[in-house]
Amino acid sequence: MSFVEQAPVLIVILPLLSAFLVNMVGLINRRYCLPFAILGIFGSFTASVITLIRIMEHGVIHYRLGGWPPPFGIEYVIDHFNGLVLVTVSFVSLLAVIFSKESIKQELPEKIPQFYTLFVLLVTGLLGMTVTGDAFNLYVLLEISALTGYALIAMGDNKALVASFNYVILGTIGASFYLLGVGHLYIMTGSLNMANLLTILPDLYSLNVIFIALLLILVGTWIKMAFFPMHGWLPNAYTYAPSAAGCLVAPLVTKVSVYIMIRIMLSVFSPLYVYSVVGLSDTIVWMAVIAILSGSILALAQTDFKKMLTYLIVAEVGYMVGGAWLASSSGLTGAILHIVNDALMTLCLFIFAGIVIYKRGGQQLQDLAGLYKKMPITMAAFTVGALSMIGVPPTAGFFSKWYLILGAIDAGKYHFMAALLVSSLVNAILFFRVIEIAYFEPKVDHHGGDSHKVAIDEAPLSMLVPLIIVALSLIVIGLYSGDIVTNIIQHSVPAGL
Amino acid sequence: MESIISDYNYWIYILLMMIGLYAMLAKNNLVKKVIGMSIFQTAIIVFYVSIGAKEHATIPIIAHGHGHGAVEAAIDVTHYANPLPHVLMLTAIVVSVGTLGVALAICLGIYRRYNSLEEDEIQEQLQ
Amino acid sequence: METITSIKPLLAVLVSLVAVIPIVASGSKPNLREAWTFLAGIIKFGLVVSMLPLVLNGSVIEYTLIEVLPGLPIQFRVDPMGMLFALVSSSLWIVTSAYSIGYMRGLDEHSQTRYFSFFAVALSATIGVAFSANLFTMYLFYEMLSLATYPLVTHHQDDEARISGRKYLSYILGTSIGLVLPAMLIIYSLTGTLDFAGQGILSIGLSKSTVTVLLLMCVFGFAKAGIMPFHAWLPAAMVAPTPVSALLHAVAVVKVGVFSIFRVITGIFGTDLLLSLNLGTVLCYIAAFTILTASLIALSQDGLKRRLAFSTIGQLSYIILGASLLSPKGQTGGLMHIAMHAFGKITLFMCAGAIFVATGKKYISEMVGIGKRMPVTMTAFLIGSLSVIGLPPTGGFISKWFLVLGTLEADQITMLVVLLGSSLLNAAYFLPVVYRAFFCTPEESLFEDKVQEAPLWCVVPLVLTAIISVGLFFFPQPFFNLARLAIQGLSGG
Amino acid sequence: MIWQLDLSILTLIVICAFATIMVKDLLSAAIIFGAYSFLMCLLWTEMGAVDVAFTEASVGAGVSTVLFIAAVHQTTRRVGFRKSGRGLSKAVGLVAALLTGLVLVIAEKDFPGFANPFTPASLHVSPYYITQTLHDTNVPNMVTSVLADYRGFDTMFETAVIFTAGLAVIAILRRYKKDDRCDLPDPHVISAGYPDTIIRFVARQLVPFIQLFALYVVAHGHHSPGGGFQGGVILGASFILLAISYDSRMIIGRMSEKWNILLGNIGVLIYAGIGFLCLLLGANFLDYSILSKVLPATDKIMARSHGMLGIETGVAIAVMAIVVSIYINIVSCGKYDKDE
Repeated sequence: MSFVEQAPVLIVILPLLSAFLVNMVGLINRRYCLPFAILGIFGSFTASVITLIRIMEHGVIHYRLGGWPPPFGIEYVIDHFNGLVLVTVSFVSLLAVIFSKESIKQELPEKIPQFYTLFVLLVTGLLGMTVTGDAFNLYVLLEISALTGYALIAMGDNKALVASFNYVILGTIGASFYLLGVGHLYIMTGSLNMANLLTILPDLYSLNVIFIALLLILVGTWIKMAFFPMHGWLPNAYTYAPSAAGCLVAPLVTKVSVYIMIRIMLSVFSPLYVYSVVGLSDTIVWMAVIAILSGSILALAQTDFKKMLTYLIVAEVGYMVGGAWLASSSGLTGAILHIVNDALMTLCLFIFAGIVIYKRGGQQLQDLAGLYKKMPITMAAFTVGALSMIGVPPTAGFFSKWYLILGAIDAGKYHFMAALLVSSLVNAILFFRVIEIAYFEPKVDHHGGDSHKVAIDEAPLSMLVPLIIVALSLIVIGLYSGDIVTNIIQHSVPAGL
Repeated sequence: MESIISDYNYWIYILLMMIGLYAMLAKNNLVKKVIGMSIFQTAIIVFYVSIGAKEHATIPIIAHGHGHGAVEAAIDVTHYANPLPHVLMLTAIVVSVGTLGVALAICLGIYRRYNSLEEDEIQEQLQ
Repeated sequence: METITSIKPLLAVLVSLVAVIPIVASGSKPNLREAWTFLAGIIKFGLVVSMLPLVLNGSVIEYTLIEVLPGLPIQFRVDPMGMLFALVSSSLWIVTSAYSIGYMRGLDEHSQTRYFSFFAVALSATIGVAFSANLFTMYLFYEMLSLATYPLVTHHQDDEARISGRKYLSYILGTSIGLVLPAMLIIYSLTGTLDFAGQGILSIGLSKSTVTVLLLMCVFGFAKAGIMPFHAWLPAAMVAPTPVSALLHAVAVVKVGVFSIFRVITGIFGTDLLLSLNLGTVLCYIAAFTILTASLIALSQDGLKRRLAFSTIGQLSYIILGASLLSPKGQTGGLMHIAMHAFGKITLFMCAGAIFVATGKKYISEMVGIGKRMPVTMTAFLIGSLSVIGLPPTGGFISKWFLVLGTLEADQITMLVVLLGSSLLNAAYFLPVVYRAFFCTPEESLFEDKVQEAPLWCVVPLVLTAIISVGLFFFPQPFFNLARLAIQGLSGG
Repeated sequence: MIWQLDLSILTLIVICAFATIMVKDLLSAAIIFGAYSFLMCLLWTEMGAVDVAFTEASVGAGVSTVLFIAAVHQTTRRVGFRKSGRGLSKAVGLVAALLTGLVLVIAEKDFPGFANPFTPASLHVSPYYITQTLHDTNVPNMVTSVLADYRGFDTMFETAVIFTAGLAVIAILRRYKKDDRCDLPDPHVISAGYPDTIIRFVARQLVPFIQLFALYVVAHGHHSPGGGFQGGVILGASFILLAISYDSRMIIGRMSEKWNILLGNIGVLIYAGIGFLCLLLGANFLDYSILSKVLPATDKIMARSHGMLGIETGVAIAVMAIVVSIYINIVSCGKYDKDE
């Protein structure tokens, strides 16, 4: 067996196997859980990186599971797009699992084995959804990630249970709509393989049923990604989840759903169909505008720091959906780049929130008071994340916003550009409010001199290191976004746009 | 007559879907919502299995007597129901029972903390 | 015109950024910490000066750091215009650092390490703006400067600082995100480039309304230039410690604003395009309005720093006016005014700070008779005032002279009147201060005999800048040559 | 297919669905839902989907109903009246349902006729399975061969889904400490039911037969309806039967939590492990044909058949353990009787 050749399947299998190992060693001693979880995710990360490099050298990789040729068997298809998303997902999970060590000891000391098993299974589900080229296989993994997500969120406090229940109901509706959409495609074509569907469908473009299949899949993924106004489940679920779970769920679940939407748009239906044949672009971009504005405004109204972040996720989803539907190559590039950037930004902010909860025991804005003195390194990393959310160069967030706005201009959709700018300004207000609280309070003497010092009290290294890494990666990715776009994303954006 | 029957199966799945969706969104009781969810999921199963049905076809198991590799040529495709939707729906059933288990577990957790299964009463306590 | 590739511009930008590390590391040893600041300042100045001969010979130094977006690199280019600005900022940083030591220690301020660190970052950003080769790089450093100066403006961390900080950021960030960013993207979308070119990049047959909208977005978007109505942050930001006001709000921050506008007008829109669309006059009137209004408001201010702030707002618009005249002489004058005003105004700010350190007084009405107690400081103040008013024998006269010539060259008689009128107003709000400081009866004097000059660290720098202000009247060549070369480059290229 | 039968079953199904939503007593709702599932099971059989019917019978009509009843037992039978916001949520539900219905009806217009043997779904892809299953895998039950081989990767994750669900239930409900933070009344102790000798005796006698049948279902899945999943559920059901007729403590005594979890893991690991073994031997993941290298006296085709048997066993073990685990956790509300 060659590791490189089998890497596509190992991306998913290594975390899957490690999930069971984590669970079993947890029966012996729960301290053994974390190393196995890290090992599994790290293996997956390595495999993802190897795969991405191979794609950049040799092009799209196909992997037949069970050796069966498509469309009879299930096939993994990895191109530049999902190669990039795979690396992002595994990288974010790796940082999140390292972060979880101390946090989970504090919040859920008794359920460590269950937590890590579910955690790794969620990662498996997300990676599996990203890597597959089969519409039904995607559904199964969607459900794995959904079930683990429900459980991880429900492990939080009392409010988390209610939030999780709403998530179960809406999440099931979303997944079922997706399945129903796939069913509509199946009844008309007899195939479940995405590439196969892409070749069969053009003959059927004139039928209503194909349009409705697209609609069902879109609504399904929109519910999963909390696209306004289908976002009802998200804020509470992510706010009250255990912080370690939040660090995994919040950055990735919505982003992978966006990936699915774009994948279905491009690889099952064609750009020609989604942008030209069905006249949905205008409507959806308007919906995205509303999503961005409502998310931003609702975020302004929050006093709970984590809840504020969750509304920002709702707004960011609007960015990506809007970008994907601008029907311009810059817009699509921006949406894809934003999947990567937003995952990292959200991770940065949620790790920060986790550290605050760990240290201060609360997540209200007022709990952040005076943090610049006490935790300068944490706050520096947070500031980078915040600037990225606002879109200040050279952080990553600026560049995806750049492409999105450029796409809006190219497509002549100036209302989308305006929404992006307004959201940037709102983000600036939101984060400078946070920074102000952390910078000013509690009150210090004006002229106390340097003798007046507050003891520095940083979080444990296992929390701090992931935060620093993700903050640095935001800058590095920002600086190299030109390379990422030309070498990776450009290959995934259809030429005709 | 035949056309009505052919529609009938699909009509029913749509009807079940609507019942389930309504229950999930409009019902106040959490267990009722969960029941709605199960109905919703079975509706999809009805849809898929209906795709696989063929008139005058038998179950998708090749009758005994067909030896190994000997008589493949004789297998008539229209003679057997389409097995693929069945396989997919086996998976879907498993998924739905998994979701059911988790949903009920959450319901129990909620009941233990709020002493109620009614959504409005829980919301009241949350505020 | 020769183009040389050299890493020096990057080093010049980075040196103060890197200096933050030793500054923070030696936070507990103030003397060592300040030594690092000086070292960085001197290296930076040295790097800038070492490039001066090349630039004066007509060469351009370029360095491309990384191509962040296709066709849109982070790129530095040292040309005469950037050189002029970099020279002013980097030389004044050294002076201000010395002054900062006197001021901050004199008042026993808290968090001095943070103060010096962000000061260094702000300088990096300033030089970055000066050396930017395209609008994108400039925007990057512009934003970096906005953020790096926030902790400086709010240094006192009290309620007043909080409110001012909010105002500062909302004006600066609001305009840059809300106006400059979209303008930049639209320009990029239209032309596919953001490079500063001699004759602009927008002469591609756009409609007048498009160009007008873009121009206004850029001019108002760079709110650091303090064009009304986006000027209110500047007086508010005066809550900062005086060295911050001195360097950042007389030199670095505000000049970054006008410099950016200057760059955009010449390098993106291009003089010819604006002339052909007759948009220069519009800008002239905007600038003229700000000049006169700010001067009038300055008259009514009692807080010395606030009066200086409004004076700055007016003077900044001189530079904008110079650029908008779209005539070689006027633009030369505008560019030179960046330098001349910087030296004059920094002297005034440092004087205000020295008075505060020595007496704790902030208001002009409290300063009657102070000239007798602090003669050196107040003499420097007089020189600074003359320079800002534009009277010989100070550098301010030279730049104003060219501005006046520019108005004639451009046939803008109204602007000539505005310039002269505002000079009178300048005189009206500065000279009484000096007069009352020196000429009063002993009974009127509000100061005891024991009031002394501020510490040496404070006084020496302001004397130095005052001397330079006078010196520039007699030897304006370095800046004049740079400005001339810059303007030649525009028409020649 | 008999359309009269089809029609009447469907009508009954709709009636049941209405009833279970409308009825005011949750226990009744659970029972009616059981009937609904059973009717579904008849419908599947009638449409020729015997494997689906088998699964529906064991899962839908069996385990689901038991879980519902257990949950209702732990909470309340009462369905209250909504006091506030009734109109809004009803309106939302109604609009969503009608909109979905409308859209689906429009789509339905384009469907090829029901039970038509010449629809795209019957002409593309699926004929391959029907004609090639014997040739490729020597498994006459094509549902099994598609499930465990052609689309075996789906099934592996299907098993992972059920494992996840079991673990999720533990993660949500399980309480290890005696004094946890919750101050609401402790759950009903289900073991405190009255002992009924007849029921206990009959259940006890039945269990071995049920388990034997379950093993047959697993082992004979290649040739008849059934397979790992159905067999596993039946195995689990046999334990649940004991737990109901005696008390859950008895099951926990025989299948401790640790063992349960371990079995669940082992089951899925057998599946994933066989797949991984194929990979180690040099083929793609889950390509059983390579197993002929290690299995004595098997050609590639038989290796596929044996591979499927192996993974079916794994599925059965995992499903059994998880079904029991879910039941115990729900019925004891996470606080095993044994802990007290």
